[in-house]
Amino acid sequence: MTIFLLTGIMISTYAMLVCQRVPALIQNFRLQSLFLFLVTLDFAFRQKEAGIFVVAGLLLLVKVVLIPSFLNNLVKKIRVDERLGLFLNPLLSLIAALFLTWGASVFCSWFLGTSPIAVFAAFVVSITVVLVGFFIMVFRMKALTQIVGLLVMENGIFLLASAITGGMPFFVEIAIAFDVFVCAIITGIFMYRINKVFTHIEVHRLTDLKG
Amino acid sequence: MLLFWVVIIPVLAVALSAVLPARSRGAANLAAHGAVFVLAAALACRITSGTGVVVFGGVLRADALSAFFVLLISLVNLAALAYSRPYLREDIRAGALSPGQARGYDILFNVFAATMLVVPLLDNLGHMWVAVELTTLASAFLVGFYNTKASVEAAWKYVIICSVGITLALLGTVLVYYAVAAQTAVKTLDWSVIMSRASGLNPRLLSVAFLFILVGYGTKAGLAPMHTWLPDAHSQALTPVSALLSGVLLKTSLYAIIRFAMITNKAMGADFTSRLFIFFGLFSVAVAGIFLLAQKDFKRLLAYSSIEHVGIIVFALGVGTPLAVFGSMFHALNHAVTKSLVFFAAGNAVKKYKTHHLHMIHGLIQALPFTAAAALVGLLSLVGMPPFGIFMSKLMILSACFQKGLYAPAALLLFFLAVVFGALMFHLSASIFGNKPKGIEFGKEAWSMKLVFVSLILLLVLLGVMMPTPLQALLVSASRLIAGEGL
Amino acid sequence: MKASLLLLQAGFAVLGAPLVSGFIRKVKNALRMRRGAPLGQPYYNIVKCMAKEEVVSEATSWIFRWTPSIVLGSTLAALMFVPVFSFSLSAPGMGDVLTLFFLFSLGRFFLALAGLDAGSAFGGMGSSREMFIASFVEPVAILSVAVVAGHSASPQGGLMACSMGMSFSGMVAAAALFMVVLAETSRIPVDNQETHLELTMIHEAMLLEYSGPSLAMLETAAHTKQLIWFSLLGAILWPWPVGSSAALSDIAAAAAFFVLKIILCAVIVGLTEVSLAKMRLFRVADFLGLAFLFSVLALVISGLGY
Amino acid sequence: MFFLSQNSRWCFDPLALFFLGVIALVSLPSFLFSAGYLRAQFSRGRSLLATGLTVFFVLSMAVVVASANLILFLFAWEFMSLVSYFLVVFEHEHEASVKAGMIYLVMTHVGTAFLLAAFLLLHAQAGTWDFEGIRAAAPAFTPALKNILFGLFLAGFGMKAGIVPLHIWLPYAHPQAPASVSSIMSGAMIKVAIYGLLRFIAGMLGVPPVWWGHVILVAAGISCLVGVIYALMEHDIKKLLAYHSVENIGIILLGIGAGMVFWSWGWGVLAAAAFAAGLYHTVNHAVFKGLLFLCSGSIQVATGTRDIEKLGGLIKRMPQTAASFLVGAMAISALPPLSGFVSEWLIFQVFFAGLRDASSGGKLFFAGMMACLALTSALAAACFVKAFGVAFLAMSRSRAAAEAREASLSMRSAMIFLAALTVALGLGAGLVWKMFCAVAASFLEPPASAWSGLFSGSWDLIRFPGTDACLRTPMIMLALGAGIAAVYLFVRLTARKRVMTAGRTWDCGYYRLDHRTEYTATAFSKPFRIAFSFFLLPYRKTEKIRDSFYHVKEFTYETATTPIFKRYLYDPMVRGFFKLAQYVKGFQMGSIHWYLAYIFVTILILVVIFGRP
Repeated sequence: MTIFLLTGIMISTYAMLVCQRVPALIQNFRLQSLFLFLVTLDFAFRQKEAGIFVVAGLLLLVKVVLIPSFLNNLVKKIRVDERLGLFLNPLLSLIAALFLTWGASVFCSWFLGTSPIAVFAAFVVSITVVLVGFFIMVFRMKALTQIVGLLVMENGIFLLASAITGGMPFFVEIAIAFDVFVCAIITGIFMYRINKVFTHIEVHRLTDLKG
Repeated sequence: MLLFWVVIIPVLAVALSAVLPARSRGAANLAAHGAVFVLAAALACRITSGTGVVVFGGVLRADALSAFFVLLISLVNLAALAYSRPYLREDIRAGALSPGQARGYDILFNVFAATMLVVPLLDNLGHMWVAVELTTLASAFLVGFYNTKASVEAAWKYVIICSVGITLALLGTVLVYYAVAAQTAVKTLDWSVIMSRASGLNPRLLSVAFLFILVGYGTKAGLAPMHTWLPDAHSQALTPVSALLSGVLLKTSLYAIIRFAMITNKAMGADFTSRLFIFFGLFSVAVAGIFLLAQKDFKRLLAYSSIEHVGIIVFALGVGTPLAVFGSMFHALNHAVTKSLVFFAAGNAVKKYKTHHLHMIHGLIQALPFTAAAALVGLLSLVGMPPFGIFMSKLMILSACFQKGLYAPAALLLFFLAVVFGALMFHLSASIFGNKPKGIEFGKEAWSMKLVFVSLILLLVLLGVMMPTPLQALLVSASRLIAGEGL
Repeated sequence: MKASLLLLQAGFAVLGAPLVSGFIRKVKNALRMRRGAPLGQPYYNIVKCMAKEEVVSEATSWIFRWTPSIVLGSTLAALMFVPVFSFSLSAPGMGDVLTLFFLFSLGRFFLALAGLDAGSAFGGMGSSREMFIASFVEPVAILSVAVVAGHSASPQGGLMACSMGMSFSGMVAAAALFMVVLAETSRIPVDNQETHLELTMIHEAMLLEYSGPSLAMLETAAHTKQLIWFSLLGAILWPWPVGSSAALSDIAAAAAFFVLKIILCAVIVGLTEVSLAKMRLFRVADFLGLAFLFSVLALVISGLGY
Repeated sequence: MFFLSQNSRWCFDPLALFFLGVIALVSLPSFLFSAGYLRAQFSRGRSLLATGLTVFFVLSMAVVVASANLILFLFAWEFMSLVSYFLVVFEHEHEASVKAGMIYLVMTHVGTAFLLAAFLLLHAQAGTWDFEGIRAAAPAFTPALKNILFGLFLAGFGMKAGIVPLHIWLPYAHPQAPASVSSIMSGAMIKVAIYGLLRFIAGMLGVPPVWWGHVILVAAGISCLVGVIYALMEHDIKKLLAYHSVENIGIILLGIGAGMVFWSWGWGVLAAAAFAAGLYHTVNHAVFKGLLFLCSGSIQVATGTRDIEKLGGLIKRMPQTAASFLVGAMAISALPPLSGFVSEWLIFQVFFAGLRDASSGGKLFFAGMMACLALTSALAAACFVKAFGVAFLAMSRSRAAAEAREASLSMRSAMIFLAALTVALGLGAGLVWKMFCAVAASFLEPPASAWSGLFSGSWDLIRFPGTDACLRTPMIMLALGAGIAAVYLFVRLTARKRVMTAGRTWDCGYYRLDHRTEYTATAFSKPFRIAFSFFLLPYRKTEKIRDSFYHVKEFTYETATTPIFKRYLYDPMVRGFFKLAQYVKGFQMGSIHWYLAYIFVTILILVVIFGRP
């Protein structure tokens, strides 16, 4: 069952790399968070702990509902053009993603050589998601992509935590989720400010602080 | 009980500053932070004389190391607050700042101070991670306070780069958590628990986890190649805030690195971490030295000098002998005091000359004699001239390095420090001395600002000439925690 | 007894010095097949000047008026350190040849200042060139005398005792010293005594402003200095009258032999003056460089034991 | 463990007392001088500040000399450099003094970095910060360690003393400080560096290998010549004196270097004599250099300028300053019977002893050194004839020089005190030499019996042990006085009707001379510029502005020498650093994408290096 959900996450991650418009990116992020919610639910049923259910519910609320809608109406308010501004065209991005996945699997083989396939797969997927998050932040022009990249990395680490260790201590999870939410809100506010001051949100044109 | 109040008072201060009118808000803030400083000192005395550990409700825990950092943070908070009162009053009178913005500043300042105070006291590594993330978010608004192009850009870069760094740190924390869970079947992130079981952990997994921690929290601490956000953020922020950023915020993330280093050292011996620390320390001092030579902006110059001093502290941690760790803690204190003094002086100068550029700022000693004197004292202390503290801590670190036989790193460090000395003297002696430009007329600072300068200078000279015994006891017990017996 | 002998020796030297210059001029004129001025011409000049009135420029200061006495006084003091008749009579432990050289440089220092004092271009040019030449002379002189004294390894008074016996390194050092003597006593290859042409005169340029008794004093000083240099050169070349006893007979023999040595030196100097032409000022540096090489050569030879 | 409270050890052995005496000798008269000098130049408040800083400066030097603990030494040493920096930058209105101050502090700090490395090495090997402990542990040091320590000490103290390749800051820093301060800096601060050399290299590292002495001698020889040649070309009087400090430090080190060589050859008595000669010249230089700087200060107060090309004829307006400057000039040019002559005579005796007794290779080396010292003292005499002649004699070249007034009483008394001291040090040579032999013997510590032969003279006689040549300066003074008196009386008696009439300087008979035809300093030093052109690389530009082909309206002549060390050694190094900085600055180009890429690459490399199984 988990393998099926893990492939779901991988698909949504690769989709994020390919999309060229802002709403598409947010939609893919919402899809990825949904799959992540399902994986967490699956773990919760297997380990029968109340805490994980609450964490899954919180994840659903924060990452599937609140943050994407906040980002969407923010984008509508800024009325900036929808193109993402790619440094690497989608094809090259995909090739890079494959390379990142290979890297993640080599990294995981160093540590989890002997463990069962499910845990190994989860480890590889989570590291790949983190690397793709990093990739999006580095190779896209818009400010929004950097926020989404950050959130994708959070998702990756959340998956890593719940996959290989069965979830972090309860309060820590709650604190992290709350913190991610606050981080998204504040970066959103700054993106709004950039648009007000610079009338665009192309981050690669923000280069007057040099040397 | 002490710990509870140390954390709660700043939160109360946040609430108060949201409510009180301008006049009484200043006094309330000063009282709050003064109280926090006194409590921190009491905590330190309790720990050095008493049991060595103070715990509150399973969440807060303070040993010698965290007590020292709390003391350091509360000291610089107090100084920054005392300075920001007259600094903002001038801005308000000049119309650059509306009273509403001043209230916003006070709220944000207190939130920032609260989050920083809580970091050293949290026992759980996950909570510590959240607290460090909150410090970034709280200070982001302070960096981007003036709504100009440069400050918004600096704030954006600050938030994004630090969040990426901290996410990597979270990855490292999760790996540590996994190592603990896999080895000892105890699913906990409490530092004290992990520390007691640290010897059995899988060394290779821990080393990779420490790499993520070092790069993650290192981004926040301003270690080179991850330091790129630091000059932008510190030069665009408000002066008291950049003093806080340089003086203390870098050291809170250093505190996190030290916590993880203690676990790794216990698990697999100190050699792995010391090689990394020495490399990153020397690389930071080198990068800072070279960049200092090519600087044209007063505050960026001081930002790069912070990178250099963080490099020295990390280098000293790398040397690892009890004397070196004592020297690095002492250096952290000296640097915090010196850097806030120089930033305050720089703030006055930049406001007086209405420019950041060093070419336009000359003859400061004729325009603002008192600020120029403070800037000169700060500068000479930064480069390690005798009567001030940094000369002593630099001496300790270098002699520890020589005693351990690390001649090449010590020689490299001496060379880079000479480059830094040349760069700083080259830029600042031209701006402090000389004739002032015609447009600038002779100015006087508010007496409260003068009080802040004088107290910081006295503290510096005190630390340079003799070491107060309670502070020595605190530092000795902190270094015993990290590097074991021997001092 | 010794002090009186010393004073006698000094008096004899000062009186005899102008005669040596006259004799050299006589030798040169003889070589040029001319009769030339009488032998006592320098005495006539001095007596003439003593009687004349002295004109002093108002631009000058007390240095100008006191330099003649200082120069002549220092030269007389220098007489103490030179073994005129015999070694026993030299100054009882007051100093050695080094002190002699430095006394000369004291005289030269004040003469150069006096040259500058009058404020005319001639004086300035003379002082500048005099100090230029002096700075190249001093290393050669000191080194050659050191080589000679070092070779003789006589325990008595270090640099004071000139060599006890003839030695090849002494000869080479004497050659170097001879070139120094030419430079110091302003002879032809370095400086021309007889002319007042501003391009060639060095020592004369400094005396240009003087007249009357001051000029007489400076002339006497020049003659005495020349005699001292000749006696030093003679002591190194023919160091024979070794007798250090103060018996009258020894001193008389030494005195006679001393006069012979001075005449020999005068003839050699006369010969070189006639056969050489005056060098350009900056060639003098190479000339004295050659002298320096000779003294280093002497050192190497004395190092090898000859 | 590290702080001054636990580390203040003091030692007052003969070497320390000697240097304390030197510091006192220079600073007391300059305090007296500064009373008048500062009030004439600055406002009340600033002169108080200057005096306060000078007091701190002298105190820190005294602490450096008297300390017996590495940390105290380092603390006082840096404090001395810091306070002297403030004094150099005192008149910070002039851009030049800020630049000079910066160069001075940076170079001093680099020197101190060498010292710091050496002290930490000593502490690591000997385990203690105290001098006794280190001296006890010194025999156990390996030769390689001793050589490293020697290199570090030579670099560190050489930078402060101004040995040639490291002397760049001296001609910048000394002239910018107020005159009373630059007399202390030249007189005492440089000697503290010599004290450091003696205390650590000679005092602590035990019997040195031969090549140490040779290295010091070669460096000293070069310093002598370079210092005096550059001084000849200078016509700013304080820069000229600063270059002479470089030269005299060279002469002092000649004595010390020869002492080190003899010590390594085992000739204990001669080594002590050589060290004593070096110490003697240290005192002499301190006194007459202090005097000369004070005179330059009084000139600056009277005429407002330091350029001797604009002075002239000051001897008529400022007789006492001129007289004391003359005494200082005579002493530095080693003219009998003054102090400079005695110490150079002693150093000549040292070289003569070396020349006579050394092996053939040693003979040549000492002959070279002797020739170098002789050339240096002759060039120094030429330089001071130029300085005194152009500044004080003949007609004044500017209105400021024409209307100069004599310095105030306090300034004059300080100058006359130092002049008298110079003469006393010359005449009382025997007594003073006895003291310095004792000081030299104290820190060489060979068996006491060897010292009986060291001093065998009486109060007025110096008998040099090696060559037992002797020198009686009072007798020389007597002979000189007698000679001059005899001549004066003789002329006074014979030319009874001696008539002195004032006339005009000889002007070839056709127009009245004024100051424009006088010989200037540049003209005076022209032969030397041509003779040493291989080293000075002189630059010359002449320009004729003509009315017509035949009528030249105006002729401009400009000449300058190229500062070799600055242009070919220091400037390229500094420019290289700034070029590197400009290049590296490109890495912070402002784009956030690159910054994130830096972080990603760092973590990637680290994981690949350390993560592999």
